Amino acid sequence: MTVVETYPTLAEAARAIGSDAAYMGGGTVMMREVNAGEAPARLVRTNDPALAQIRAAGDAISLGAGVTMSAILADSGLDFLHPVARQIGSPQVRNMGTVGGNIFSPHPYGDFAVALLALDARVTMAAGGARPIEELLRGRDHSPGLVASIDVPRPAPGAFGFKKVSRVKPKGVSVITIAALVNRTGGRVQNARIAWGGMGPGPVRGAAAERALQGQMIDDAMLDRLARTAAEGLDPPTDPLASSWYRREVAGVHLARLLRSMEGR
Amino acid sequence: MALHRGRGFAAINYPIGMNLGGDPSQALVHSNPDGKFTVALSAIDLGQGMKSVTRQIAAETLGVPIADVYVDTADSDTGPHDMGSFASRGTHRMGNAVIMAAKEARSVMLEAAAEELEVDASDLVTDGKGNIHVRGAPSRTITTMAAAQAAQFKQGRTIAGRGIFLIPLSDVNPETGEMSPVTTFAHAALLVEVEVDDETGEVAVTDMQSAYEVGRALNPGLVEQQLRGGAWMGMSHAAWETTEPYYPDRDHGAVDFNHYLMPGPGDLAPHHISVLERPAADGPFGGKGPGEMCANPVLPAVVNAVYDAVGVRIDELPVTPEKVLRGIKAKGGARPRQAIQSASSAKQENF
Amino acid sequence: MAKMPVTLTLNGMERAGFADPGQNLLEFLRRGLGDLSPKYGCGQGTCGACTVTIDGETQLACLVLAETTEGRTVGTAAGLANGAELDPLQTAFMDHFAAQCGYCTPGMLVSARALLDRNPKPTREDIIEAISGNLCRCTGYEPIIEAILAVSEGRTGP
Amino acid sequence: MNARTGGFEFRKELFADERDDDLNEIGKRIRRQDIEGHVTGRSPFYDDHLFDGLLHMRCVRSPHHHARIGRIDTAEAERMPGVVRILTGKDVPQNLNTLLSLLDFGLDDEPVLSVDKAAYKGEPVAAVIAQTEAQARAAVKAVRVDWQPLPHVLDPEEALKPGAPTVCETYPGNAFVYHGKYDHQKLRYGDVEAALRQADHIVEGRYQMSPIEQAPIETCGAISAPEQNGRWVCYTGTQALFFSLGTASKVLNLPSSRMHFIGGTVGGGFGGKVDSIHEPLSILGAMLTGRPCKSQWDREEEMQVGAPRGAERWYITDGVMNDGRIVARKFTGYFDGGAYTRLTSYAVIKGVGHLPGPYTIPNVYADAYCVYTNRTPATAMRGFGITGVDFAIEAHMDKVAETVGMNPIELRILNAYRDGDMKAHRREAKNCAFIECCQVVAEKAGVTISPEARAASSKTGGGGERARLPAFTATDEHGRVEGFESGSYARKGGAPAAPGIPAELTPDRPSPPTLPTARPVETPPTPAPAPTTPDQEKPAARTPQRRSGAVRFSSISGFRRR
Repeated sequence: MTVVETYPTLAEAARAIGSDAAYMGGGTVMMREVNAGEAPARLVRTNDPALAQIRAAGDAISLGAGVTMSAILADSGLDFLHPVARQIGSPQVRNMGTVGGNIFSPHPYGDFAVALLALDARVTMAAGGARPIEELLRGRDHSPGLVASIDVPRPAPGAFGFKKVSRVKPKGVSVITIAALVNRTGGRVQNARIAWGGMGPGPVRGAAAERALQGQMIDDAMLDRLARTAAEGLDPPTDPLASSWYRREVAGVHLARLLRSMEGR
Repeated sequence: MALHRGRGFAAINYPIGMNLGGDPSQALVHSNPDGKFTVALSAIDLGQGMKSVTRQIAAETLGVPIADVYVDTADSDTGPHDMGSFASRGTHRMGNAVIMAAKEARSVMLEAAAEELEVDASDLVTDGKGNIHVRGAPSRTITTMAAAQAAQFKQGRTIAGRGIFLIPLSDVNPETGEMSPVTTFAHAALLVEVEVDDETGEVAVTDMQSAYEVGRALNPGLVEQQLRGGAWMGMSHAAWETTEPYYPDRDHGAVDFNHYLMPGPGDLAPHHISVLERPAADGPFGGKGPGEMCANPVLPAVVNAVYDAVGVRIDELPVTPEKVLRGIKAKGGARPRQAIQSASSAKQENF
Repeated sequence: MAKMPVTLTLNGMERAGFADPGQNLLEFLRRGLGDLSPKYGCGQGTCGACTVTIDGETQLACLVLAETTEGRTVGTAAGLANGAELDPLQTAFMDHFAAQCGYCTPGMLVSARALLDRNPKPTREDIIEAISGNLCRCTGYEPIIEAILAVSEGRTGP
Repeated sequence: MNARTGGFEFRKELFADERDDDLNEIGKRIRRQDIEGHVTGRSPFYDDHLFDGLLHMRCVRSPHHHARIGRIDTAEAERMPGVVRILTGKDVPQNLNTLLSLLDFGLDDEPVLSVDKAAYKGEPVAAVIAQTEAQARAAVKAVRVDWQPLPHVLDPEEALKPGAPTVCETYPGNAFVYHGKYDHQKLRYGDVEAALRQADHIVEGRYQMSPIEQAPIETCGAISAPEQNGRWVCYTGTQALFFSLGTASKVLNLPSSRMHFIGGTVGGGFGGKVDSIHEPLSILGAMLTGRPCKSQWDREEEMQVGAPRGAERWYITDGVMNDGRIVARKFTGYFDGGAYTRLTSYAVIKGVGHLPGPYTIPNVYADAYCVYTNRTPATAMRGFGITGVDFAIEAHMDKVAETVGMNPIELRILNAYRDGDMKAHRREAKNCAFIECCQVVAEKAGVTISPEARAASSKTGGGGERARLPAFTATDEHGRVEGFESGSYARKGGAPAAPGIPAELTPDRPSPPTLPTARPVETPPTPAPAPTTPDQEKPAARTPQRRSGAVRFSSISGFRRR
């Protein structure tokens, strides 16, 4: 039996949570557990209005953890995130699901977190302090604390791309999700960030792809090479959507197609 | 690095009703004093339109307007025995039972009218609009309401009827399989067009052209619901669905609609349907049952189309991108055949 | 186990009931308030049969805690008609044979109404997107899309 | 996407002389009777019936593919909040059934709540009844079962090999027994081996149809409650009201007159709502608690515990001449029935009666098996018995067309069955329209076919030579099974059961004391004479060689075994 505790502020919720409770954001993942009788005995939530705030100062954007996908889609200043938010769940789920919740959503969910990983977002915790999203994602299964907000640097025009491969149109869940931040100096790629969903237990960086891109001009020959090697070092899961073998086979193909489309080819 | 278009064809026949017979359906029809009819059944409407099609059959047989008939189902205290809604038996079996019941009720109604008009019941006809008149003399007329009132309050007649339809159970010979399975077959043919991505193995169904022979489209709206929905389901069985994605391994069975794959509204292919009607001698107004057969030709048509597109035979359903990709890799690349192209359809598109 | 009083506005009327801890809005609407139009299809947020509006936005009642709807405005398919007068979408669904078993229909209509309320002239693609969270197994999608298009284009009759 | 929506093309010119198109209501696109209820959300599905004090029932299920059941300890669960009662197999009056026993088809092989062992993952062994669904879920977790896992088998061909674990003790060889005699259903028509030797080409194939979930958006379930006068009312999503009533009557040992079933408005079925799982369980719950009781699958159960259409594997060998004529077709089919029979045994016969598809082939052979494996039992689903083999046949036809270098539509028309042709089950074809469907699609899709194929007709060219039974049919006794008595589709030794629903159920032990209302079953009335057969297929002109073992099985309409 699940008891729900609602607090007026995030800070109070964070103090109350303890080790026997789970935090509930938009509910799209947690309520399913509640319905199935699989949720912890205590659920903690908050009505803190600060969580739903979107703040933009120049290219520094801060998303409250409780900002919904629909709120992002309704904000014209967040246009670079629209292709991501539009691909999350169904219209109903986008009205409920939050940025903070997406970070903790298990495979095959959590496509927004894949984008945040590529964008090198920083996460501000309720307890104070900020850390790279990559670090938080690595430890997300070990009670890392509550998220207050996420700072997302706005990418240079054309530098960010996102692709979700799914079997069902228009709203299937992810077979593979790819987010790519490709900055260039003098036409050559510098410090690209490639993030994968569906290619590991959660969102992961694509080290092999990033290495292959480093210092390169993007042309057909380079993309063909990238397509062959991008999945190296990754250990994708087998699930009802696809096998590990299949994900590995096509990951590079989809990455190359994404980069090609970002080139306008 | 290409999308390959292919076309696949398949055609089927489908047995209507429980295969070996022995599956009776019963119906009761009776009139209120004002000439409005109730049909009592125990059949199930699970979306196929049982209530609606039996209502039309009863109205047609009684010779009254559709608005004067209401079908009540399924209450075991009032609806007589029926085997159920499965095996494409509903329309065929229950439709016949309703005809029998409605005919009996109609004959009482006409006898009541005949007594009021002082003519022979065999000289009476219904106009389907709520009137009974003498054949060839439309002015000598009585409403069905007046006839029902006369029957009820003056003549002491029951405007009611009972119906049953049964095809007796067939023997099956253990040695040869000789049997008398169903008496009625529906038919279908379908040509499907697909696009296959030779780098990802993804298959998109882009067009369907079909011909369905349904005996008689008793209500074209209901028939279309079945044919469109059923063909979608066939497409789904061909390329998306399974409870056990790695059969016979039982691991990774889907437990929700995110993992149990079915095509979404964005996967719909245009479906151009032609309906043929060769009435079944023992079907209600010739009707067969379109509900199951509509899906069946799509499954083989899709695998045949994939072969046509890339030269890969997928003999295990569903046609997942993985199976197609493995096939393409085993062949060292796509081997388009395009054996049943029409003049305009053959082309290969590059990204 | 203490029940919580919940007061909300349901289809324009103030309604109140008691929710169990952890009870979802779907169960609360159906068993607590007697509005049976939202349907249970999965309890997982994957079928859309329980689609309702909360403060004008479509949400999945099975994924909403009943207690969090205190003071909010909830709309269901039962509230689409204006008294005896059906919503044009309801009439269009009837004329276009856009329901078979009828189980997804209430949720589908709530999604369709929400679409037309914010976008009276949707494209076919807009409609596909708007109903993508409402599964129709019968299916169903083609006549449903056509019925919604017919309303947006002001067409009446089949 | 520019799908043409609404409407279809009528090909009224075809078969126009066989039809009366001048009718008042038939043939009209009239609104559904139930449509206003659907669009207003007022249509009464089974779960839309509200009861004060409704109890919720949820099952304890096997986590193993195959395991012996040791002790079932419900003590802790019974003390949990809201728990009213926990049922196990001993609470079920007649805890063994087979769905088609109402047609005297097959042996009782499946418990309602398993007692000795579980033969598939998800098999129910206990049912918790509690005040809320959440309480029932919590208590299910607290029921302790001593499981002793057993070796399991998941592939049907593996299951038929010697030494495979026995899945269902009723059929120790893991195959349903047909006619008390064979471990498969045979079809023998002509001499396939001889014809294959003379064919120009041999085309072989292996086809695997996947298991499919019916996936109605409304999950299966039923709500039962005490009604007045010692009766129970059951609101149900069944696809077959009297099937469910008969099944409940049997397993509860309760006359049908004591039950009131209400349904008929169902949120999709597609075959999955024939199995009648929830009706007897919820009635039993209502009987034993005196309160309204709901049994309903959640979506996860619907997908993995609810019976799918089982997988099928078909091997086909065709003998084909250079001109495209198929002279021999041989099938071996394996239906994966899962752990218990449900409806698979019947689907096999339906499939065999359908062979060799819509074609006239002079030599046909089939062995079709209903196989038990340690997975969820299979049951009906849209096209059951036909969809899988049609997939195999029509995928195979494409290979045949390629082998002989022929347009696939022409190949089908060349081999198509026509009015008057003899089918492999030894009845004449009539009312055919297969050729015309092929022609219409070829025309619409712009596929060029030969003048002969265009001129072909279902109404001409059939019969005559094509109506003749084979001069010789090769038969065999392969697959003979001992220990079953000939005389029905599957019968073990012992006196035949009495006809009708309740008499078949005569319990071999006293009713449990927990059912104070149970009464001796009533003897059904003498069966009425059979009505005349409406337009049945003409039997074959020539008597087949052997008819031993052929039976007519009793059904609820009163037919008797002869």
